Amino acid sequence: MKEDKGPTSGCDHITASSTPATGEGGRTGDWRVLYPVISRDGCVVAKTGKPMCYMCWMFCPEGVISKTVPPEINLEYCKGCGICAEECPSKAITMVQESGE
Amino acid sequence: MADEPGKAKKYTEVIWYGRGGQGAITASQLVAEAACIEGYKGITTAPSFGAERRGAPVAAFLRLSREPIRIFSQVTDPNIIVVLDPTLLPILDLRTRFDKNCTVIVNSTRDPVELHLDGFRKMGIADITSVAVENGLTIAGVAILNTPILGAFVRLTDLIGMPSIETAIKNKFGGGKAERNLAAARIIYDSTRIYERG
Amino acid sequence: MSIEKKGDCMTCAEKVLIMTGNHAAAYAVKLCDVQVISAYPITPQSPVVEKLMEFVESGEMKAEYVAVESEHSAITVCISASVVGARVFTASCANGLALMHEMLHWAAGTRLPIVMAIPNRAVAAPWNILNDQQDSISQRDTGWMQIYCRNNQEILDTVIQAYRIAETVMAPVMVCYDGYVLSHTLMPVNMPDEKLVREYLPPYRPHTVLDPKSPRNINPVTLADPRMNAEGVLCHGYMELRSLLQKSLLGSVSVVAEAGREFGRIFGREYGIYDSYRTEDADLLMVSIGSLASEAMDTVDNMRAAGMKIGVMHLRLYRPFPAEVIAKAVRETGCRGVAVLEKNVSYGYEGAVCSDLKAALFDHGVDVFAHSYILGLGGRNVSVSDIEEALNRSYGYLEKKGPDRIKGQEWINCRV
Amino acid sequence: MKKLTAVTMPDKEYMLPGNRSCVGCGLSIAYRHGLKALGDSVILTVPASCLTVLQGMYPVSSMLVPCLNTAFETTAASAAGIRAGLDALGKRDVTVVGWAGDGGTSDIGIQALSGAAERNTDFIYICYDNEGYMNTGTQRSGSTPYGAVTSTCPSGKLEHKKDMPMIMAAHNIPYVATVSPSYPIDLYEKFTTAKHMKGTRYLHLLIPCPPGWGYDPRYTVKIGRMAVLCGMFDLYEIINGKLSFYGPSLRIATGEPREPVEAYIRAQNRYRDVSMEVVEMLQEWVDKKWESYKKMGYCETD
Repeated sequence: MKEDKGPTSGCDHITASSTPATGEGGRTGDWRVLYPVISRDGCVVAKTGKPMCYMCWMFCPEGVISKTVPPEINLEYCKGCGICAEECPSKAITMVQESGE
Repeated sequence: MADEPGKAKKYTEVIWYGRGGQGAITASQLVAEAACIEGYKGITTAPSFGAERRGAPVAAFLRLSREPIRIFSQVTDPNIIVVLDPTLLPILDLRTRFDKNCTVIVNSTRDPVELHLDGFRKMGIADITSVAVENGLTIAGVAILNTPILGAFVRLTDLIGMPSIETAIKNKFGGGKAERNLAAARIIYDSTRIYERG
Repeated sequence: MSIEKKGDCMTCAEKVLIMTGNHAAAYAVKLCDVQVISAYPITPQSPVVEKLMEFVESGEMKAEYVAVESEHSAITVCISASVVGARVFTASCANGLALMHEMLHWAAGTRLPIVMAIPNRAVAAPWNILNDQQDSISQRDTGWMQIYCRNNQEILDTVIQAYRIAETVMAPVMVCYDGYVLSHTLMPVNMPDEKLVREYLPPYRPHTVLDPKSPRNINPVTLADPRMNAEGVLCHGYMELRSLLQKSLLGSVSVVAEAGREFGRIFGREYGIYDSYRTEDADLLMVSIGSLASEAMDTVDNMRAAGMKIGVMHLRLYRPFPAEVIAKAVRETGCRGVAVLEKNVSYGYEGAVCSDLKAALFDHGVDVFAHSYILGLGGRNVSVSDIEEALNRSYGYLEKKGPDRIKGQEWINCRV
Repeated sequence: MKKLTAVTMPDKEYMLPGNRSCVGCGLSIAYRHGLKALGDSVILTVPASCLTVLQGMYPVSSMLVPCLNTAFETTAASAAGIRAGLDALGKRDVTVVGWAGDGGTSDIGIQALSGAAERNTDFIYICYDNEGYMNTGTQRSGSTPYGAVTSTCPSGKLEHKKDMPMIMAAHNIPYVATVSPSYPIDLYEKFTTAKHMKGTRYLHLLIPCPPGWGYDPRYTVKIGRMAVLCGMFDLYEIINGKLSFYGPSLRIATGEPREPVEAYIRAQNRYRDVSMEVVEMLQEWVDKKWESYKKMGYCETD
């Protein structure tokens, strides 16, 4: 009996050539053990109403923190490194254990 | 032609000997250019393969034919031998290495016996160096012999006419330089001494 | 085609110039409007790039010349300039070509129509700067096409054809010619008309371009198995991409034939996959690549005059190996044996061309013997009589039957 | 000119989320902001490295810039080819960038880089230096510092790191700069300066690497800062031969004391078993380096 090896590739490339898309490495949020929680009240920008900080946005290695008031974190791709929590000048971000479920 | 009966050679083969910088390779190439002008279908010329060093003995090879030439090996059994520098003669040892039916052309003031070259079927001897110097063909004190020797080559071999050689020289050198080269070649054409075996 | 047809162009008046094989390659590159040249000097290739540099500096040729610090960089420059969309050229040989080896795979794997001239030279050790074909033969498995030339006219014409072939197949091409033997020998060469070359060779149109307007990541890590892109289309795995290269190469024999035919139509010198000389009614065939096949024509004339029925077959196209075409051609001569003379060895076995030819003959049921002769390594002079010696040895096997026809490879004019 | 801050830095992201970089990767921070500074009209070429992995596997790419992947030792040659191709096609406004690791730069790639710099090829070369072959399991490179443990020097490296930026400066190229992802504003500005120059421009990035250096990923930015504050890595730029320090390095150059190297060393597991002797060796290396800056006249204030 012939083993089914799956479908035939359907693109017309003769050279390996990628096109851009978010999530190339999958849902990298799944890599996370700790996740960041931003305290609305503690965030410098939210507190003062002036756009003057964005250290979390600047130091995020993934580019998943928005430059908004307050900043929002895309947890689908946040790998949970904790740099934002470490660099937040007002300590408004805490890293919380993922539930495990 | 230089071919002798019984020596069924398809191509006329020439070896040019000189020292690096004297113009043996250029002389061979000028004959090749002239042959092209004369409509030869088979023309190949190459230096002896390998690294060349100024002053060291060099050789150039030339094959001519009215038919296309299909071989590129180095010439070992020439019809014509041209020696641009007489000081090479003791090293070259032409008498033991080559067939006596060769035509030999030497830049020298002496005669075949003095040069130990008696025995070759046909010889042409001319004082190329003096003529080169007299016509201002020197670079950094070294006489350039490539064009004057062509006068002797044309005279001895009957392969190429003087007009095509002159055109080749004009194509290669411009203006007054061409004129000096042409003058030297013509002087040598007229002054070459020819010795033929009886 | 045969060499005798030279200069018989019916459609154009070509100028005849006396030049070396290296300069013939350089003039062809100029005629092809190459846009980027990158090379590193190596004997006996240097005059090719010196001449090109002259063309570029004098403004005769509009091209970027990148004078790199190694052959590895030379081929890399060609690869990336080609991906940007430029027509590119390089030249190398011997140890320089060996240094390029890694990048030869990159060039073929990226499907870039790079053309490289190779004045074949021996590979060290020991040091040797003279001719044999070990250098290009050692690169036969890199995905490059290889075409061998017998004289300077063929070098010039083949470089022009190589661009047309490469840009049709989307694979790189090596144009190989014997170092010194052709690279440094001057002979008459017909210079094609540049307008006709442009008609023959349309501008290069890349298939995949590096361009900020459409950001692509070219040659990233590619998995063994196919993988979905963001639009849900299943894209190739490594093996599929490699298989496509192989398919294109195998299918390119007809492209080479078409390029040679069309060249003949426009310039009056037709080229095929192979060339034959006095092969009709031959009992023995001399098979070779490069200038040996030219010299063998003189040998065969002599041997024919002595009553021996021998012909010459020049394999112009060596990669892809035109197995079917060659096997058919050998069969049609009705010969009983083949002597393959070559300037390379697959060490531990025999001449590489001989092995490939044997496989082709076996596959297509052509029942003749094939003997391997090695000669001319490291510039050892090959005379008409050396070729005659090899052919005489095989001629003695024509009456033998079965296993008696088989013999091991032999080295000609080798004194150990 | 308006002072650059996080607020005024461009919002557009060229590096896309969900890529394969390690958790807490220092390279990602530098890559994000570097690409912002380089902008839209750029072509990258990248050799085998962590960046290859970050950029993703065929057929999906995790960045909005075109890139040609190339062999390990060929970054500079590949960039030179892209440059030549673009020039031949009249696309002179596109910036060409080679972006390689420290192994790809200071070891296997130095020949091509030196050649391209000697020719003053018009491109930006970026070396992200995580001080070892971190993509392939932490082997030593010419850029690994003295005392650090790697999988190919399990008892700690016995040689100091190669001074790659100064090697490049010795090529007399128009621009050499050192950069840290812990100072993104400086990083962005140096990338911008480089972008607006011609010829070979070299940027050297010290990239803290959580798995290779052995520290909690959350400390990437902090470790990077410590390296600068203790003088192990210095922030400067050399424009047409003139060196000027930036930020903390400028303060050190003008007389502020450096932090001792020990705290920096003790924060990383790659120096886990080093003796006080090794710490002193490294401190001495840093002291000597700063002495030589002084001798060269780099620390003069004007």
